[in-house]
Amino acid sequence: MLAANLAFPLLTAAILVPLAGALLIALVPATRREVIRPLAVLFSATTGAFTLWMLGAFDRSDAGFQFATSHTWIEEFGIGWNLGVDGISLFLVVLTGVLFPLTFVAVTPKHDPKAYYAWLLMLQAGCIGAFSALDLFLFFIFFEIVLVPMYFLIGGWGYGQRVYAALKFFLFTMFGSALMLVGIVSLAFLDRDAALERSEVASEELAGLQESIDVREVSGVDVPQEEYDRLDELTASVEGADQLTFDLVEIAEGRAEALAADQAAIDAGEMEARDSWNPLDWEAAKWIFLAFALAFAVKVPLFPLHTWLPDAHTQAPTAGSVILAGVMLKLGTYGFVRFGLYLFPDASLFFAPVIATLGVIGIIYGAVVATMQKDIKRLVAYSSVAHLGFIALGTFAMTTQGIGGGVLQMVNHGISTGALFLLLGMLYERRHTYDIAAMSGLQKATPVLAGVFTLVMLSSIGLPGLNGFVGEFLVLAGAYLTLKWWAVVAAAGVILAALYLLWAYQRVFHGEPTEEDLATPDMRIGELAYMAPLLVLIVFLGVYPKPVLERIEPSVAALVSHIEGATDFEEPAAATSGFSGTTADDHGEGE
Amino acid sequence: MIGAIYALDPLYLDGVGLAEVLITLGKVLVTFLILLLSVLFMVWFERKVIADMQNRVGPNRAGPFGLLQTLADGLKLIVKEDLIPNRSRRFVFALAPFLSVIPAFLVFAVVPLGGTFSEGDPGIVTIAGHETFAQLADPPIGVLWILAVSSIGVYGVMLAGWSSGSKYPLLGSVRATAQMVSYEAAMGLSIATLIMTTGSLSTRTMVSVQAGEGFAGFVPNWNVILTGIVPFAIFFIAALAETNRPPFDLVEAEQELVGGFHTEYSSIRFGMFFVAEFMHPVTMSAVIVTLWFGGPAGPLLPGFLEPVSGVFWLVAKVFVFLYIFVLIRGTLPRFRYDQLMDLGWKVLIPLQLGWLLLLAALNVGRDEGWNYAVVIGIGFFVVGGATFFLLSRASEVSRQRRELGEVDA
Amino acid sequence: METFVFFVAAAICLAGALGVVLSKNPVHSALSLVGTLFGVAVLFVAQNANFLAAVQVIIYAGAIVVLFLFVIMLLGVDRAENLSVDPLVGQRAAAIVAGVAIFALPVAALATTGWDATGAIANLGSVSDSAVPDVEGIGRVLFTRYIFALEITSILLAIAVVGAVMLAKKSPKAADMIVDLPARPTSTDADAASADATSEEGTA
Amino acid sequence: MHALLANLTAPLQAADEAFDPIPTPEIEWFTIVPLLVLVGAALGLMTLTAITRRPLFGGFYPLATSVAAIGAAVCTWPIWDRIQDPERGPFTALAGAIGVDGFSVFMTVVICSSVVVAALLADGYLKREGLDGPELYVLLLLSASGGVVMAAANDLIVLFLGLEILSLAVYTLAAMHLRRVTSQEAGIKYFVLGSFASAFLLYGIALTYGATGSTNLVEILSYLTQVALFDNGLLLAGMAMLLVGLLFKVAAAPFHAWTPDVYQGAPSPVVAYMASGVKAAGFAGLIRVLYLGFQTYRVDWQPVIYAVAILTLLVGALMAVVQTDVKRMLAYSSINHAGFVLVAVQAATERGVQASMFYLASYTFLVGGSFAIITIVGRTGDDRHSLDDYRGLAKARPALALVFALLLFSQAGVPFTSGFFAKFYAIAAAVDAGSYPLAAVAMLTAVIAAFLYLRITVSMFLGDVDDADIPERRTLPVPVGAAIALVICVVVTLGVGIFPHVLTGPAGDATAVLVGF
Amino acid sequence: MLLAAGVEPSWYLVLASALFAIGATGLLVRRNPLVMFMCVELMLNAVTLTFVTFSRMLDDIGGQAVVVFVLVVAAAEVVVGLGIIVAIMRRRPDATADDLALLKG
Repeated sequence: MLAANLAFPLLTAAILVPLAGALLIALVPATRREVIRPLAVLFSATTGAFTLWMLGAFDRSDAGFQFATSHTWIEEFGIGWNLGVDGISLFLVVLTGVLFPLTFVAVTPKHDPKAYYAWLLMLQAGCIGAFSALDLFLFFIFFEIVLVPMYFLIGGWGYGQRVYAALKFFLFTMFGSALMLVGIVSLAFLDRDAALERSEVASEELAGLQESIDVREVSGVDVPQEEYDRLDELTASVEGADQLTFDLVEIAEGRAEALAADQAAIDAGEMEARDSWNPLDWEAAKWIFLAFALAFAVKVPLFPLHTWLPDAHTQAPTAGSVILAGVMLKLGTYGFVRFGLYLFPDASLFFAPVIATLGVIGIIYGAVVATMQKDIKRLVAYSSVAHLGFIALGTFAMTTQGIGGGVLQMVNHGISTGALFLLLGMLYERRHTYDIAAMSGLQKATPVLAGVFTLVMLSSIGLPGLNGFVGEFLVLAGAYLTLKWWAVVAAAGVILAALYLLWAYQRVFHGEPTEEDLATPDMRIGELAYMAPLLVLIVFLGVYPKPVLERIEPSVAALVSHIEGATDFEEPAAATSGFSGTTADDHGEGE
Repeated sequence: MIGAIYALDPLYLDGVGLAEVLITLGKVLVTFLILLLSVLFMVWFERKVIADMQNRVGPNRAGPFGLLQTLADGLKLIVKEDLIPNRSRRFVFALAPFLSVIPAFLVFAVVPLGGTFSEGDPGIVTIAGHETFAQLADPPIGVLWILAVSSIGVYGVMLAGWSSGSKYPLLGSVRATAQMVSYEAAMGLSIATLIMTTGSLSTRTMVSVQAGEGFAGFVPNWNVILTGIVPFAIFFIAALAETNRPPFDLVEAEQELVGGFHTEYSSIRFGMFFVAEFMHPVTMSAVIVTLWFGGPAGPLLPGFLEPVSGVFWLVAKVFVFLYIFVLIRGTLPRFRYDQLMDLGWKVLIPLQLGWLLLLAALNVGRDEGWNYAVVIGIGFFVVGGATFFLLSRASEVSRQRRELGEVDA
Repeated sequence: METFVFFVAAAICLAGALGVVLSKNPVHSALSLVGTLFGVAVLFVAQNANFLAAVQVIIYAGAIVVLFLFVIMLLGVDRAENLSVDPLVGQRAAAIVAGVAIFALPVAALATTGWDATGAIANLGSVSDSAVPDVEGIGRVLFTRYIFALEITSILLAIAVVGAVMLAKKSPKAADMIVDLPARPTSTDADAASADATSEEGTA
Repeated sequence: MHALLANLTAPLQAADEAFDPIPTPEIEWFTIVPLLVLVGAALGLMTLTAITRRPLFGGFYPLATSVAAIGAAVCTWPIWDRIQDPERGPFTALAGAIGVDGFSVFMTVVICSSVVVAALLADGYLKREGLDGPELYVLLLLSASGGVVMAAANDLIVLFLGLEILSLAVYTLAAMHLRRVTSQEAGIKYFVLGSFASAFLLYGIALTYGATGSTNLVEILSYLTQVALFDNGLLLAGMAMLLVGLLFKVAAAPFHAWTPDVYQGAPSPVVAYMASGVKAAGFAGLIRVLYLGFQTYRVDWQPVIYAVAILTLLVGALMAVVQTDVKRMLAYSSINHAGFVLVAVQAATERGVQASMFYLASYTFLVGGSFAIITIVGRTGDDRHSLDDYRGLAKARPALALVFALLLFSQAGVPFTSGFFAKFYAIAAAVDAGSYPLAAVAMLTAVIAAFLYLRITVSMFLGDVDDADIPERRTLPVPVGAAIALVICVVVTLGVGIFPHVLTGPAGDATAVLVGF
Repeated sequence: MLLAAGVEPSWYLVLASALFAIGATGLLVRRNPLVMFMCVELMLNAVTLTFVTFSRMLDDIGGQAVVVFVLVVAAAEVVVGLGIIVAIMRRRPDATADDLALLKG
């Protein structure tokens, strides 16, 4: 295995390469149109290769951030180019790296290939950046910048209502993230204020120490070296106290420390627990968490904020839908894990029931609404609402299984929904419609397509033996321990998922084909070729998820213990049992 | 407030009693009467002199040498029917003549009429045991008063033209306004040189300063010499234009505008314009004499005439200028409108501005101990030459452009 | 005496100000403005600001209002305005309310300070010292404290000249105009007057 | 009696001798070199036009103007150098009339850059509209000199004069398109309302003078720190009036009503200058007055600015959305931007000044570039500004559309552009000062405003294109000057967006001095 | 005597603020640009009166010096303002501020 701390900045490269590709493509002269697509695939695949390399080089026993790079960007605000991946973000990065070249191969744009590929490459860079940013500010930047290419993709290459959908998409997401910026800035300043407060204590000690040392130096008494060391240490901490930082780890650990101290005080009865639901009693952290949560909830999307998603999905071009469902929605759920739980263990715990409720509503609502859709793409879009509800539920269950299952489910959803949208794209290419009623009995004409579709659909439903099952099961199992009733209701969603997907399948592929249906060509070898990796993954992860889980688990476990350390939350014993198989021996039975 | 009043006149130093009020009223009355009489005289004088120049006799029926001719004309005007045109704005129409005539009177308030100024004497006369100045008032801003009041004179002309509700008066008054406002700038600038050399805004102080010893014992210390004649020339030309005297009488150019702004006026209203028109040369001559020629200052007359020597010199000097006014009217043809404007804006103002700067440079040079010759050389020939070159080049270019029709934007 | 002067001048000022606002005819407004200007000049004299009083008359009455009248006559826009119609419903009432507020603000402010200025006394030179005439005092201040301000007024004047010249350029032909509004009736009288006066533009 | 007579004769004797010379203050010439360069260039240009029949060569005027503006900016270097010298630091010059500190130098450079952009735009514009006019360049330079004066003004009177110099020239410029009725209407509207605001400003100065006995900001500050005014109604009234005047100039609500009309009617290059240079100068004045003169009264003015900022943000964003004319849209958006600067100003901290400086500097290029494109698209007559006129621009002129999109996205606050950092710093300043709700409102209005920018991009990129229309659009000529201006704006926007410290560095160095004056 | 002074300086200030308010109201009420502009002059006059009064109250000549600047500014404003008004009214002699509502949208 390669050393995790490579000299080569893999992450930076994975961001800059597609960007460079976008730039290069933008500069291709109009006469050399034919080189655009190969170039795009090349750059995107290179990025994919980087991410795969990362996957290979990832140290599975390390719960911390790997491949970390850190460069100062804006010194005054302590903003840096801090990147790194841990078990939680690793697979999302890899997913981004792999899914893009696949869509490049799979889908060709109707017009303006130059702009199309340039935007997509920029999008890839942005997504990788967002998943690997370890600086709050940097994260926000990537989180926000991905809107622009997506906006142009939907608006430029989408279907009928594309302008409306693009606008809605942009404004919804920007609305969410607007407050997040305020939250991020507030957090950084509060962190600095806290540091200043601490440094006051330190400076008092410093003054005392300095005086005593001075006295002894003057009178010629020996001063022990430790005291000098302590002096330097204190001086350093006092001097740096008013320096702002946006570093995720630094702020999170600082907050955790402070929270732990508070918790200790609460346990000792010196302080009252602040768990009032009266907004006037809330400390800043809760508000800031809400600002973050709003941004993520829009992105996920959670129930009342989801309305942009069906439009965006439906109107987006196939590649857009694939990327949107496969990668971009994960920004929200990933954000919840990384910037919700990690950064605000207290507030996350406080708001967990609310968000879990929204997640569950999303599950049921998404399923019910999906059932009623006439447009198959819209149906899949609503199914995403349901699936992401699962992830949110798992995340806010705060158990190792729940969070880990959520992370796995993000990957799964990326694969299977991405594959579904690719298949729908093929259908559309053949029939120029997404209307369920317009198709029937396609199975006869296109047996291979039907077969592949069945597999992917079953994965999406969560059939045991396929990848979807593992994730959903873990989520439910994890959630049951802490959010019992939520898990029970959510389980019903699984059944509903089976209902609407199978029904849709039945209407499209079974029944009496018309002439037009019979004339529909089947999948080509090429199409099968680029679907193959996804199909393999679907089956492989369903049968043998261990390689993924064992990489996810350490980071998730660390996160859970981080939460436990900072709050009065205690993970139920049952949930501490490992789930990745390899560690089953150490922890007892898993799933 | 109290201090301000005191500074006007030593008369009020001991407080204001009945005597002081009476003396002041007397001064007002005398000034007013002098002016009125001088108008009567001026009309006659002008007609007579011009008649002489044209080999005519001039007025010779009423009174000796036709001296009472003006009085007769005035009486005739008063008893004539007062016509007010239908389309006129009545209130303003009635107001305009007053606005025209009152400023003409007001200028005279700050003109020193007499008193001795020799040997540092501040020009105080004694009336009934009270010391006072031989002028109606001596505000510390006397020169500005002249400027201010003469600038008010525009209103009469302007409103008369406008309120007549008729085309020619309107055009006449628009012309007059532009003309008067334009030349006021040149006039103000030339007065600025005076203020710089005398260091005061009070007319009395100006006269006092000019009463000082001049060069070589016989050249008087008059401002006209101290400032190098040019500002005076400009002032004089501007004064002609301000008063709408020929050759700047475009306002009432009969051939073009009938009677100009007072075409629609008749009877006593017209009479007031008439009075104002002929009062202007008198007041302007008095102002010119005060500002540039030492006013009442001059050698003391011998014997019993000594107390009136100030008055004598003033009247003598004013007479000279009255004659010049008439002379110009009798000899020079009228300007064309664009020539008038060109003269004002392109010649007088730049020239006066340059002259002011030159004098200022000399003043600074005096304080800094520079060589006069060098200052004059550089200022006059180098800077002035460059400016002249630029100006002439600019007007040449603009002429070319006009000919090529490029002016249209 | 000062009381008398004050009240007379104040009455003239206020009457003039109201005249400006309430006159239908712009010429009457301008004349009312002259009244106010004189009133203010008198109040200047009453407060020992002789120089300013004179300058006020020379510049305001002698130049500014003359220019106003000149423009009115040049353009023939002395048409009476119909004041009985409120152009925007409620605008007039709102304006009056605003006016009262604007009046009340400084007065209330003065009331809080006991009807007196609160600033430092005699910073740049005394007014009441009769040994130094106000002209000299102002001159000293202008050439010391305000020397920079004095110098940059020249830029202001340069702008005025350049701007006026630019705006007074020969009017383009009517056909050339880009008019995106309905045609309006024009008074022939005014046209004749302005046509003749166009060449005099540069002197304004 | 006789003593008084002696008094009366005294001037006579004095007149004979040399006059008592006034002790004129020392003039630190090097501090006003930028100003002199601007004014000198303007006068030189004017003289040159008078004595030559045609410009020396095509593009001479914009070139000369740009060179002068850049020269003025370069001439600030020695001043900057001296200020940054820790042993000497900022100082007042010219008898205390101007404060020479980093802030003034920074704003001078900002104003000069806006002149460069506007001059480059004006070249093609004047040719296209068939206007001749070195006057535009002359007035531009003179107006900028007023801005420079404002940025350094240490005396309320100097500030007022600077404001008038700045404004009078711009009033004229707004009305300069003699063939467009709307242009003149814009001029007159701007003029009447502008002088209205000036009167308020002046009344404010008068009341402040009455309350403190001085018009000098430093003296006001020292008076207010030494004397505790218990009944400070006069001062507060003066401050309120001053604020009205200054807020008008920066187009803050509720004094914004002129902005859309004027922006719509005035010639586009002039609007570019109005939105950048004039606004920057207005804020410079505002900051100087509030942070310097009324430093000790921040408790009183902060809430006012707070309320005005919220109102401005909301008005700008909400009204912008319902417009259909792109110039009006950008006018309202500029109001919204002014709100953001006010958010920074409200903080009353060093960070606040720094943020507003950053904002103004980056906005100068954003708005300059935006109006460059509006100028180009407006075509002859300068009246094609409806959203429809932008439809299909991406097809006809992809580069132009892309640049416009970049500038618009930057105004919306999309990362990796200067606009994002501008907003970020403003928010950071507000948060640092504890004004969380203000920051939140600001960001929300940014989203609302983003809708407007998206509408423009939509019609450029995504609108249904009538193919018949395209050939005409392809002929949209892009003059060289405008192209250069666009390149500059794009480079700055992206450059600052990626390396913000090129601006924050100087801004930070500049502020340390103003606040701690 | 007649010269006995009984005027409080603050009366002047109140008068000035009244003038200012009348000017401001007039500007808001009137539609004729020329008259609106005259109202601005009224306001400026009120300010000069305020300055002179404060100058007297504070016994400081600086207040009077400021008035000189106000006058210069007023003059320059008039030149520019009337220039614009002439430019527009020459084309449309009956323009009022309401007609200027062309720029509404």
